[in-house]
Amino acid sequence: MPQYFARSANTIYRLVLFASAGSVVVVACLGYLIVRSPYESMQNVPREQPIPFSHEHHVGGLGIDCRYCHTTVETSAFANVPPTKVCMNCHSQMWATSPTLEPVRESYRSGRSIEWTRVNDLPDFVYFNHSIHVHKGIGCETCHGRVDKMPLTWQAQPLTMEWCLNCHRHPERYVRPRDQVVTMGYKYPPNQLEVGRKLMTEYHIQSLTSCSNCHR
Amino acid sequence: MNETVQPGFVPIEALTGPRGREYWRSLDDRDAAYTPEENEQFSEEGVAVSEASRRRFLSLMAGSLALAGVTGCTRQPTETILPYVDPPENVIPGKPKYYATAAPVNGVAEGVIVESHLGRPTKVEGNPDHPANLGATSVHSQACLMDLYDPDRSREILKLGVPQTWDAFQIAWEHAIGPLAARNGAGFRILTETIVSPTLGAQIQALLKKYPGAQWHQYDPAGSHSARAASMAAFGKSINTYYNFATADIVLSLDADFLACGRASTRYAHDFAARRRQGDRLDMNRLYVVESTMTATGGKADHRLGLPYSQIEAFAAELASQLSIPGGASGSQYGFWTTRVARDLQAHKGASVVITGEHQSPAVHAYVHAINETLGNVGKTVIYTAPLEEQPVDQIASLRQLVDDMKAGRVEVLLILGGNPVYNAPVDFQFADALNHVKTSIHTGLHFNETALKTTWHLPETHFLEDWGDARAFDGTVSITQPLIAPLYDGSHSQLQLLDALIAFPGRTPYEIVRSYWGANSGAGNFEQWWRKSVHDGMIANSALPAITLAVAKNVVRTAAAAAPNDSSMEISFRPDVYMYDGRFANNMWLQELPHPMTKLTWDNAIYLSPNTAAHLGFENQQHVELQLHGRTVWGSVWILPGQPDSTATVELGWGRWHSGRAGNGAGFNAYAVRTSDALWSANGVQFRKLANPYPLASTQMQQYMEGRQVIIENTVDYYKRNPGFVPKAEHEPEENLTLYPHWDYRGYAWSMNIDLTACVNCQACVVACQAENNIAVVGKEQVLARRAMHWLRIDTYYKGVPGNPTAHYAPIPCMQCENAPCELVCPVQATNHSKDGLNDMIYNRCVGTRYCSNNCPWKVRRFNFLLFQDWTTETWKMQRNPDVSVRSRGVMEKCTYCVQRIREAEITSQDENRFIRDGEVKTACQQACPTQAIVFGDKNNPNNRVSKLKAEKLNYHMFAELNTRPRTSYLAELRNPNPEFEPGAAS
Amino acid sequence: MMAPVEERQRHAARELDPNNPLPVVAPSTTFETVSEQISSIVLTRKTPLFWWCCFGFGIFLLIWFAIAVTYLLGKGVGIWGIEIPNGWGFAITNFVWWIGIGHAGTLISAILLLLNQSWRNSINRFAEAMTIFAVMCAGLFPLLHLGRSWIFYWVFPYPNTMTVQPNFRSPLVWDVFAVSTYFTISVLFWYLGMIPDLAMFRDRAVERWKKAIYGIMCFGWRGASHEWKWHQSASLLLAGLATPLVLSVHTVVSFDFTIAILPGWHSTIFPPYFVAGAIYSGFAMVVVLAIPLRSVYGLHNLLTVRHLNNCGKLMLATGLVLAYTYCIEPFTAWYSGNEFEMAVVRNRAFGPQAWSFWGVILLNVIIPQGLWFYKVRVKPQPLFFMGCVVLVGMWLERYMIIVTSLGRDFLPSSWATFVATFWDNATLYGSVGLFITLFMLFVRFLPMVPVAEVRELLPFSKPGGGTEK
Amino acid sequence: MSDASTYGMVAEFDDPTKLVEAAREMRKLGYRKMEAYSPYPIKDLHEIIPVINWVPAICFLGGLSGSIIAWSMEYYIAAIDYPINVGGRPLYSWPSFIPILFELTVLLAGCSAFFAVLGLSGFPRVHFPLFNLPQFADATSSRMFLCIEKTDPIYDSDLTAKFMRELEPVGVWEVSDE
Repeated sequence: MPQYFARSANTIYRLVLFASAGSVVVVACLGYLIVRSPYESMQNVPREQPIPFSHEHHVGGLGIDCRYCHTTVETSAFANVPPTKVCMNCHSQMWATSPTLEPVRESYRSGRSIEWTRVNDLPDFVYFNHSIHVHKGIGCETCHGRVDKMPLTWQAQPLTMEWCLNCHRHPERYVRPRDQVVTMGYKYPPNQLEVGRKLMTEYHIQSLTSCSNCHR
Repeated sequence: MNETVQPGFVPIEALTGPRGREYWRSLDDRDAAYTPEENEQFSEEGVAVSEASRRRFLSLMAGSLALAGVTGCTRQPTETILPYVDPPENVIPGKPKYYATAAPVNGVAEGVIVESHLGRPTKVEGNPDHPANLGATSVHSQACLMDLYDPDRSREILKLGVPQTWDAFQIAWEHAIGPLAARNGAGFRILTETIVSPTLGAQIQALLKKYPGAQWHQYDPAGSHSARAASMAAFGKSINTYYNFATADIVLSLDADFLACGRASTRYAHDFAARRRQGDRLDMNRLYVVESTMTATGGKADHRLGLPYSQIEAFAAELASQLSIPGGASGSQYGFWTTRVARDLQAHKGASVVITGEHQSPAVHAYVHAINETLGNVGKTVIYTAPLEEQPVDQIASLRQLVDDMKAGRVEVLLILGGNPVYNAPVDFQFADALNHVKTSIHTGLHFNETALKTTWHLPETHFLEDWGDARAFDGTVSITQPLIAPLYDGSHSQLQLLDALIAFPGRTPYEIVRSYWGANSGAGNFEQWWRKSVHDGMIANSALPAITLAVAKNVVRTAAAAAPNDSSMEISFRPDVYMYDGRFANNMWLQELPHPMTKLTWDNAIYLSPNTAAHLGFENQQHVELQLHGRTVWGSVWILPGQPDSTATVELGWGRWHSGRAGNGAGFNAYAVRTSDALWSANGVQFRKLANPYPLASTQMQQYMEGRQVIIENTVDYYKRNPGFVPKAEHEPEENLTLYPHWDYRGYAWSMNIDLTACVNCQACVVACQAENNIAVVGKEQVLARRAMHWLRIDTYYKGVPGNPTAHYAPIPCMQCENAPCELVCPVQATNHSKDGLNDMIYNRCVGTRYCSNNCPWKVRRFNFLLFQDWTTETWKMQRNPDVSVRSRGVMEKCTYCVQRIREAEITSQDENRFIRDGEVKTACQQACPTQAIVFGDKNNPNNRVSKLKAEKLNYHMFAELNTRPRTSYLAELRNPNPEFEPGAAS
Repeated sequence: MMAPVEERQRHAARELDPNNPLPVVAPSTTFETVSEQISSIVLTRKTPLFWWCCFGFGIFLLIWFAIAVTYLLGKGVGIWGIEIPNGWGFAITNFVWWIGIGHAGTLISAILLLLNQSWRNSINRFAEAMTIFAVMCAGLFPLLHLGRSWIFYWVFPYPNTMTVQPNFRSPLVWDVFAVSTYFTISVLFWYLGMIPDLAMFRDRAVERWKKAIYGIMCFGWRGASHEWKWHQSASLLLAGLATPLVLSVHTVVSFDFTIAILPGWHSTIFPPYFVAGAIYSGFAMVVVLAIPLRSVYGLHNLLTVRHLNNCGKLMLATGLVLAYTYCIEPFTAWYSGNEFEMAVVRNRAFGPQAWSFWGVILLNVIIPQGLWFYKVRVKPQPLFFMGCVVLVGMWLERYMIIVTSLGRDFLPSSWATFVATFWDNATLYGSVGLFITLFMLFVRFLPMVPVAEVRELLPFSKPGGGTEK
Repeated sequence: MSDASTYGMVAEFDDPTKLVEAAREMRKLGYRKMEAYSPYPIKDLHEIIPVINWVPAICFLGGLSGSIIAWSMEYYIAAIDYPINVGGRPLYSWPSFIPILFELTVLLAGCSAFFAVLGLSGFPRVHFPLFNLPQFADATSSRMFLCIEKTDPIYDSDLTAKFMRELEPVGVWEVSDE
């Protein structure tokens, strides 16, 4: 019987062909979705910290200004994490005995730093400068999100190059008055675009997209 | 360190109270032992240079996970942040601070300002106020960081190789010195190098007061022995001589490489170049060089005469007689030269300089004194002062006496403060053997070196960036050196601290010592204020030694002339290496890989022979030979050096160390092995024997002739006067707007550079500065041989004319930053392209490594990481890295970026202050280091900027303009000022 | 079933007689014999020792290749002799060489098809196979020569979070598209032609599993007249497309050099020069493969002396084109009056690597002149020798072009001479191993002669063309 | 004997001339639904058994789309998406866009031609009624077959077989699709 294939073979063969062709597409799309996913950018993941420090409480609750702790944000490329001393300014009185704060006191006694886990981390070949962004009226919130609503801090934005360029190409969409920089939950005016353009001229904001602006 | 010490570190930009000692304390605690976590701490706050994490990151990439590149930045490895517990005042994480101090270079101090990122000294710049360098730097002060962070530094007190404590040493000391104390310390000797630190000098004197029977010996292998002998002969006392080239119309150098190496060369080069530029270069000074080998200075000469070492004196004698100085030998061997030079010198009485090298014979030095006096230069261009040394002595005699006493068993306790006599003492002294006769020998030093191997005790010293001290500059100006970082290693002490402990245990801290000394000697009304100012400025105001006037003794030259060697056989001359000096820098990787000015050799010294002599001896270049001198031998490779006088070999000292560390061990050959006390600088009767096994030399430039190409355009000043527009337009150079594609127009800033070829003296300071600023890797001899050296900036040395006596020409080659960049066009992934301000950006993290850009670069300025060249593992080197520049890993192209990190920093600062960047506000590392200010950088869109003005000059030209790449880097053609009388037809 | 012995002898006797027009296929061949002859090689006959030797040798080299590549990826391209200024060395030389070899196949199947050269029919199948494997080898090198091979895909445009895309002005990107297109089209063309023969295997195979495999591979081809219709028109279209493609590929490869401003590279003569060279080496490879195959598998009746003769002639012709460009290069250099160009010409002839230049002249120009002789073209041994000579010569030519221009460009201070390392050679010979292995597998499992097309050549294949028996 | 499962009447020939003759004859007799099978293409059959050739059209469309995709991609990426100054060249430097334009055109044209053949011939189709006929195995090597399909309106087992036998075939069979 020289008929080597059952009639059904035709259908199966075709199915297999189309399936394999299709699977390639599917895999490609999946990969693409993954690299853009919060998983890849480690977005929205509250990070474990040695001390369960709550921005929600300190910023939202007590309304402490960002710059009280992150002192160098206006002057330096780097927005520093507060030294233990700054914590102790208050916590030598408040909650002076609370066990959760023991690591702070321990650090202050021993002089060994508290090991915080980094939340917003750019690749090491990217050079970001806080002072200039703050100076040009880019709100903390724009990149760090509603910190005042974060019991444990997480990364609010993807921090991908695409995301950076988004703003660098159209600063007018995101710029806000300097005095509003540290405001949380700032409401952009309905005519943000023209306001933005006005601020751009006022603050001499250029759209910087040259590679060496961030990569050196 | 305990509470009572560690005072104010006075930052250059702000005078602040004596604070921040906690900061240093905390540093100190950390520095004690290095664990990666500690480095995390430093690096983390210092913005992006989190080395460990970058290492992880890059290894991740190297691990080639597909997604790594899909996003360009993969999932970040978890990093930790370690904030200060109690922050030091006025330290802003992410902003570097600058402190003034002074670096010891060639035995004298050079004022420097050190950039510090959170307590890590990362870059050395010159101190603009300091007379020794006026803001520029020498290669040595640039490279001193490599010594500070040298992983091979000795870390702990050792007795016969066994770790000991500081207290244990004290007890041992008491044991050793106890019996001698009864005899006023007879049998106790101190051996130091030349001491130019007032405080240290005082300390030694104090120690000697405690032990009157003790003796102080000094030995510096590359010290100014001849100069001292000559001044003793000429003036009956030892003096210090320095020169003022700013007002010297005529300079005659008798074997002095004063522009590129040696004491105060940075200042000299600065003044010389300034004088050369005078009056739009039309009123140029003239440089005659008579020398025994080809040096960078010789290459700059308007007239150069190569003579064997011994003949320099004959020349000097003839010149003296031409100037009718009694005692001048009226030969006519060099009549053609001497007559004309003499005439030229006489025409510029009081405005000329005759200078000779430290390594020349006392006789020549004597002649030079006499000639300068006759020409009335003394007090004008030649300044005599009291000696810089605390106690000038005949060091050879001093050492000989010590050695004799040691051999005779008259020395029981020997304290060797620094130095390395076992390695560099005259070989006939057999210092090592002599050491065996000493019961207790103590050696202090940065490294556990050859001498430390032989002594019973070794004490690690602190680096000058780690401790307090002071030192004199070439003109006597005193600098108080302040530490930038607490000592990296607990075991280390400064010489001051040690001596103080020996005088009265436990002794004071260096800070107290220096402060108390000056408290007694400053003579200032308000000492606190004086102190703060001096420390802040990096020098003590008008502390330069006053000029003195002396008369040269009548018979000096005759007596000197008597001692003229006269031997026709092959001659050898020694000189301290341009970079290794006397060998102390042997383990400094930057200096090891720094190409020598005239040969471009790295990682080796060589036996320099003239083309004729080599041919006559039947040597190819790099022939491995055995050098024999009076029964002693060393092995080395021959380098055929254009301009080297015939029948004389020149070798550099300071190589062939066998216990210096990973870099220095076995690099080059040890010329000290044939150097005897009676022939310190030159000897006769050297012979060579060919060796079978080859020993290749790693040069970064194998082709030193221009092949008739228009690389360096040069001409004489006279010619320039007659036709100012002589600089030719390159053949086939297209018209400005002869193009199908419209030119990109650059609004705002347009960064560009201009390099003055007349000014460049090939000192290579820019090359090291670039390396330090941009985290450029050291690749090692193998890779240099494979033509993979990584220097972004190089100085090409070309020879012109007859190989016997050519002229040399220098061209610093950075990236030309072409507007029509050929490299960008061919990059498949846009890893290199143009920024808005016209910079030729190179984005390392985008590079896939096709090397096409390098192929297409006419200047071949691009450098490729063929292997993993960066050292990812050595903790101390991580501390040196500049946090503002990415550290490149394997498989990535890199190149000069005009120090874009500095440009961007300046942009941000100016924007924060709502202004434009001022001219000269951004200095590239090379520009900042350059002693002659040959490199000028700025925004060419603003016609008032210096760079724009220079580019407007008639001498301005672009290398290979015919390629129409429109480089941003342009050159000023080289001008020389030869004496018309040297023209063949001219009347003699 | 082979043709009877005396028949072969008669045939052989005729082959060497130039006055006699040579038949493309030996007269004795019939539908049945040719079908049996080809299918038996794969389906029934015992695998000859020759095959095992070649295959073993291929595998041996392939293992070397694996080692070399592993070491390369672990250590970096620094294990090769490349440096600054010689940023490209063996890798790109090999790439251009392989790509060049990969030209004959498509040329034969496409251009000769359009030119209606019926003699092509019996050799085009393995020539195309050779093309595909050569392009595979070629395609590896641009990947391997990257400093960071693992992100090679950045040269493809695709949506990414960097929003940075390839630079379409760079010849390297053109290369990526050219080579991948060329590869794809060649594979399709090759496979399309193979479908009827796979069907034949299906029908002639004895074991059921073989029937199954070939059955699947041939999609169920039956030889219905409409299938043939579409099949032929597709072949014709592919041929039409492949013709400009085959010319474009090496042109684009030559752009890698001409777009650069380097003296010795930046020259308008390169595209034709490269294409000629490619065909030259391609045909060299064809004869080097054809001659052993035909004797081992007794294909004298299909791969006749006529084929050898024509290949020889083509080699001679393209070789002369090359000779011409070798002469014209110095001329243009001199005529342009460009000092750098002239320096390169001098350097090639008398510089430190002059041996490569004179080697090229000897191997590519002087020795191949022997092809003027009829006997050299039709006698297997000398022709085989010529093939080898040209292959070596063409590799050397690419080497010469790359290192002599890079090593001594504009600025004398950066001049240096390229020195190959052990690993350079390991990768080169390793890639040869890859090629041999793949080709041997092809010979063993696929129809190396397009039987269907040979049938058309048989005298009685045309209706009314007389009967078979 | 003809039944539901019958596929058609098949005649085997050992000579292209006879096959072509036979095909012509049968067509004269009014048969339309017929198909000839041969181990190599026989031009004459194409007139006798006509079929519309879509391949060139599909190929052209493929090529056209290739050019459009290539050009628009290059223009968008180089000039719109991220306009980068590369070596001072204009953003839209069309001469450098040509090679890729060409390559993509060829690529898509070629692929569409290939898949057109598969599609039009209804491939893959590994099960086919005629494979039931043992002799049909020679169709790919040396023999030719002519098949009148049962779907032909004037198909009649006996009559068709009778006609066919007159065409001096090697043999005639009725093939069923079982």
